[in-house]
Amino acid sequence: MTALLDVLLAAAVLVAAVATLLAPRAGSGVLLFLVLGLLLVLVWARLGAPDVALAEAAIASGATGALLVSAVTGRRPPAEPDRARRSWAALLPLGAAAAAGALLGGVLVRARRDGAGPGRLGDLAREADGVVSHPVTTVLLDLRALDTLLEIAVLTAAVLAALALHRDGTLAAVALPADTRPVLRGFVHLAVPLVLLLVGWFLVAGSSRPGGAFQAGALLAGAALLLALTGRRDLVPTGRWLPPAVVVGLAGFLALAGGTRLLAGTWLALAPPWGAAAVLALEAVLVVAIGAGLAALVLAARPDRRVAAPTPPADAAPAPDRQAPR
Amino acid sequence: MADLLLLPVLLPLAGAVATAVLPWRRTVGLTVAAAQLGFAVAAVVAVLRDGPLRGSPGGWEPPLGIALRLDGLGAAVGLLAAVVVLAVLGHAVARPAAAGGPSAWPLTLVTVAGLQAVLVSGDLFTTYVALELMTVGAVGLVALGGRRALAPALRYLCVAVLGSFAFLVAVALVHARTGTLTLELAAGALPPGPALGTVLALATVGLGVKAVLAPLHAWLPDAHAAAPTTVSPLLSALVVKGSLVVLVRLWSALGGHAGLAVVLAVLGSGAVLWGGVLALRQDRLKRLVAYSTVAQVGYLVLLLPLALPALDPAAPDGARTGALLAWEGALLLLLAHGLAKAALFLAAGTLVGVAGGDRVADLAGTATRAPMVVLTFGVAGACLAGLPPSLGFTGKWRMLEGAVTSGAWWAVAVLLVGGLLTASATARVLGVALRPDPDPAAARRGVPAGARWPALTLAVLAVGTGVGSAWLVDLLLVGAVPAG
Amino acid sequence: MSAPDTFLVLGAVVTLLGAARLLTTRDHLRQIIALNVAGAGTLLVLVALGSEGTGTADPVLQALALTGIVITVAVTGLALVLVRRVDAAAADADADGDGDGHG
Amino acid sequence: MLLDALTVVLVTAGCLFVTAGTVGLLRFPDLSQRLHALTKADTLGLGLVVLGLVVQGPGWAVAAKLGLLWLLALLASATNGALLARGAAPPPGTGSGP
Repeated sequence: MTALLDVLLAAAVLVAAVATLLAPRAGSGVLLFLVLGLLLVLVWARLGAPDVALAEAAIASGATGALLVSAVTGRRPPAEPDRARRSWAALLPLGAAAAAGALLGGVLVRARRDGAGPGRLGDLAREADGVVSHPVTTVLLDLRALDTLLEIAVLTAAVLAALALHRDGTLAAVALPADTRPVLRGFVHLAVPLVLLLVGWFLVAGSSRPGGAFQAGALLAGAALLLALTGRRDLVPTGRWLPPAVVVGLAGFLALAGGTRLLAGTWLALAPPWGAAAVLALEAVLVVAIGAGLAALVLAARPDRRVAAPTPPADAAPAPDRQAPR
Repeated sequence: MADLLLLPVLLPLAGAVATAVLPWRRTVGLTVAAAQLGFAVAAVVAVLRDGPLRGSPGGWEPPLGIALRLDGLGAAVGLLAAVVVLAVLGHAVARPAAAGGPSAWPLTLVTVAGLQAVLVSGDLFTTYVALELMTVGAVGLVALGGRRALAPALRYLCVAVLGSFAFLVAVALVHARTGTLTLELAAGALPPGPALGTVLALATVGLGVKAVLAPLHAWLPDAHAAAPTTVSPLLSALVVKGSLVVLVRLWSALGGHAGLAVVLAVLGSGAVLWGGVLALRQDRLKRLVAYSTVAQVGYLVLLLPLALPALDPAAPDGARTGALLAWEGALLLLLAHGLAKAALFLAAGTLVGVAGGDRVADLAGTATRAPMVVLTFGVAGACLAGLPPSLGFTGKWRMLEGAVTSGAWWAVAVLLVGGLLTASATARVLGVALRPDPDPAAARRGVPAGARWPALTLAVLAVGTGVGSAWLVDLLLVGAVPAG
Repeated sequence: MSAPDTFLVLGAVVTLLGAARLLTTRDHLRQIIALNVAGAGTLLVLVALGSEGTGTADPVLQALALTGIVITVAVTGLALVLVRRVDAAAADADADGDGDGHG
Repeated sequence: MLLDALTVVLVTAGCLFVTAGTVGLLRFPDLSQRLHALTKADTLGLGLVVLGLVVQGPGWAVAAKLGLLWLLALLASATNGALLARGAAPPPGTGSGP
């Protein structure tokens, strides 16, 4: 019986993916992508990966969905609608890609069957006495802490690159029309405290069950956006305090790395007595950084307000070296 | 031991955090660059003295933890990166307009950290994350070039991330087949077969996109034409090198693949010839230099087919020595290209500023106005073309020797014609620059000293290291599979 | 074909579909959606390799997939900011070009 | 045994309501009618499914979380419905809004 469900789910994901790729208008493409995201949450749950399911729902469908929808709503429709569906020019490469994908899948399946041996990484990770009890968080913040540090650096770099396109590196100049409809204001008064409670719960739960800093950060970004778009911009750091809020996660991780090197002698070595507390502190800082970062990415898509003289939006030199200074 | 591996990665990240928040961007940036040079020299000495450096952060030994490994090639490219970044930041301090604004500092340091993480990572997934870090930093830097640079930056981001996904599937395949993510442990455990072929094909496509391998290079010339002056050297001399280093390491660790080697031989030769011809026909200076990067990457990819016999122990001795020579020559060329191309781009950016236009025709008379910058351009061009006594010549000569002993005559032809094309492209620019000044009376903007010396030092280094390059060859062989 | 194998092949197919679509369309936003679909396919391959169909999947591969998701959202965020700027620049270019004053 | 039968009935009824909501979404001509169908049928369907699961007796904590889930879905769909409906003709003074 479950085999039938799996095939159905796989077929649904495939159809959703093809529909997302071949949607005539970008707007419907985005909405179909959200449907694909929700189906993927089911797939992760079916494959026994609750952490990835949570992250898919909170980040890949939530944050990416917010980014895509805000990009679509503020966009002039492109000059010629991309009649992708009818023209064979689009279907042929997709057909070839599907065939190549099936071949690649075959190689993957055979490799897995040949490679299946004892002492897989997962079993080792489960037995390793990491600092926290939940194996995925142990892998993320203890066994492979350097990967997570570099990944936080990627997120920080992406946000800094996005902010670099705005006047003096912050979002202070971005126009945010306050949507003060009473229904929305009432919703915000109810939802934001609840979301903040969930953020705290995810943060603490991360060390013992699926959850953790990334999912909590995405929720915090959602709450921050709700506040920013309904007139309570003062509560959300978009001006002078935005760059520090974005880099605080990376700074915290680097401080932890340096600290463990000086105290425990090895970079990123988390010993049991203080390890769990260090992980929790680090995750708290990561939540703030990911929340501020994702919210900044959504808001950074909006243009700066034009000052009197229409200076170019990016405050970099207008052209590479059109006129070298004296 | 892990200090020398992790400090060069974590310090630039700390520098990026500091420059993103604090106002003293120049002092922090320059001190971090100087420290990176110190670490690079220390790492080279350590690698020469007692072989590849190993370490595992968090105290978790591989296969569970992350394996860090710095071999000779990694230490050499690390030294190259430190020298180029110091010169580029010196140039940026002297001509702020060429740097693309205050946000260039944190993004440059992030890109440097990404490259250093790629060099020290012995774990395939950490390599993937490090490549992404380098890509995001580089895209941010290109986008600083103003309105014309946004579309190329977006194109580069989409294509590079797609390449990373291909590399990630290759990593997943290696993990599925060998049960480990550490390259050294996976090396012996992946038998030749469809899995190995797919891993190498996916990795070659994925990394080929980022390393500007011929048919996948479309994004580079546009990105260079619009990027600020100080970004182009980082892009061509460093970001491209990072992907090449990973490709060389993957090929040599997993044993290479005969069929794919033929494809790469064809693509590499095509890149050398086609890139050279296109470089000749460009009328914009920066695009000319960008296409010469595509040509030079063609040389470096020829390393994989030429060095294939060195990877399998069953090959006859004649082929093995030839392959070893080709391996050393190509890696010397990789270093020479890094130094010379950085000098070329810095000089080109300054010349565009002095001439007031980025077309080659606008350069008329710049020899009189900025003699040292044109001299730098000439010296760097000579090194790229492989004229003695430069490092490029030593590398190309060794590659020619290797090709001759292993009987790859097509490679000899490609190497010679490629050198000719690069030399003629440089000569064309010098010819225009040496023309008499069309309007000598017009007011001229002088070139600040800080913009002249960094590029010239890079060019002189490119020539100087060619003379006594024995230590460099020994360094490149440390921990390399063909030598083992 | 056990459940993880089905999703493994599905992941490979979705990845290549996303990649093919990205390379064949000129509209920037559609390219980014295709990039995300390819990313989702890659993660499908990763997690399906670590799952035995019953019980929880291999925590190492789950952590890798989590890292992949965060990197994909960071890249998508930066790409979308660039898309809006490219469209704005194109709009300004049209405005300067045909001088209809909007934008 | 009785509980299982009850669960099956409740969950099937829930699914029927959700399908009815979707059919309403496809068939009804204009925005407000579609919104009406969606918010009413889907939340009721979800409520029935949640009830069906709570009846299985998974313990108070899980039951409370399922209830919270349903309340959140109720809150979200009600707000979205009102905003979209009123969004069709936004009162003066609101900016472009999301």
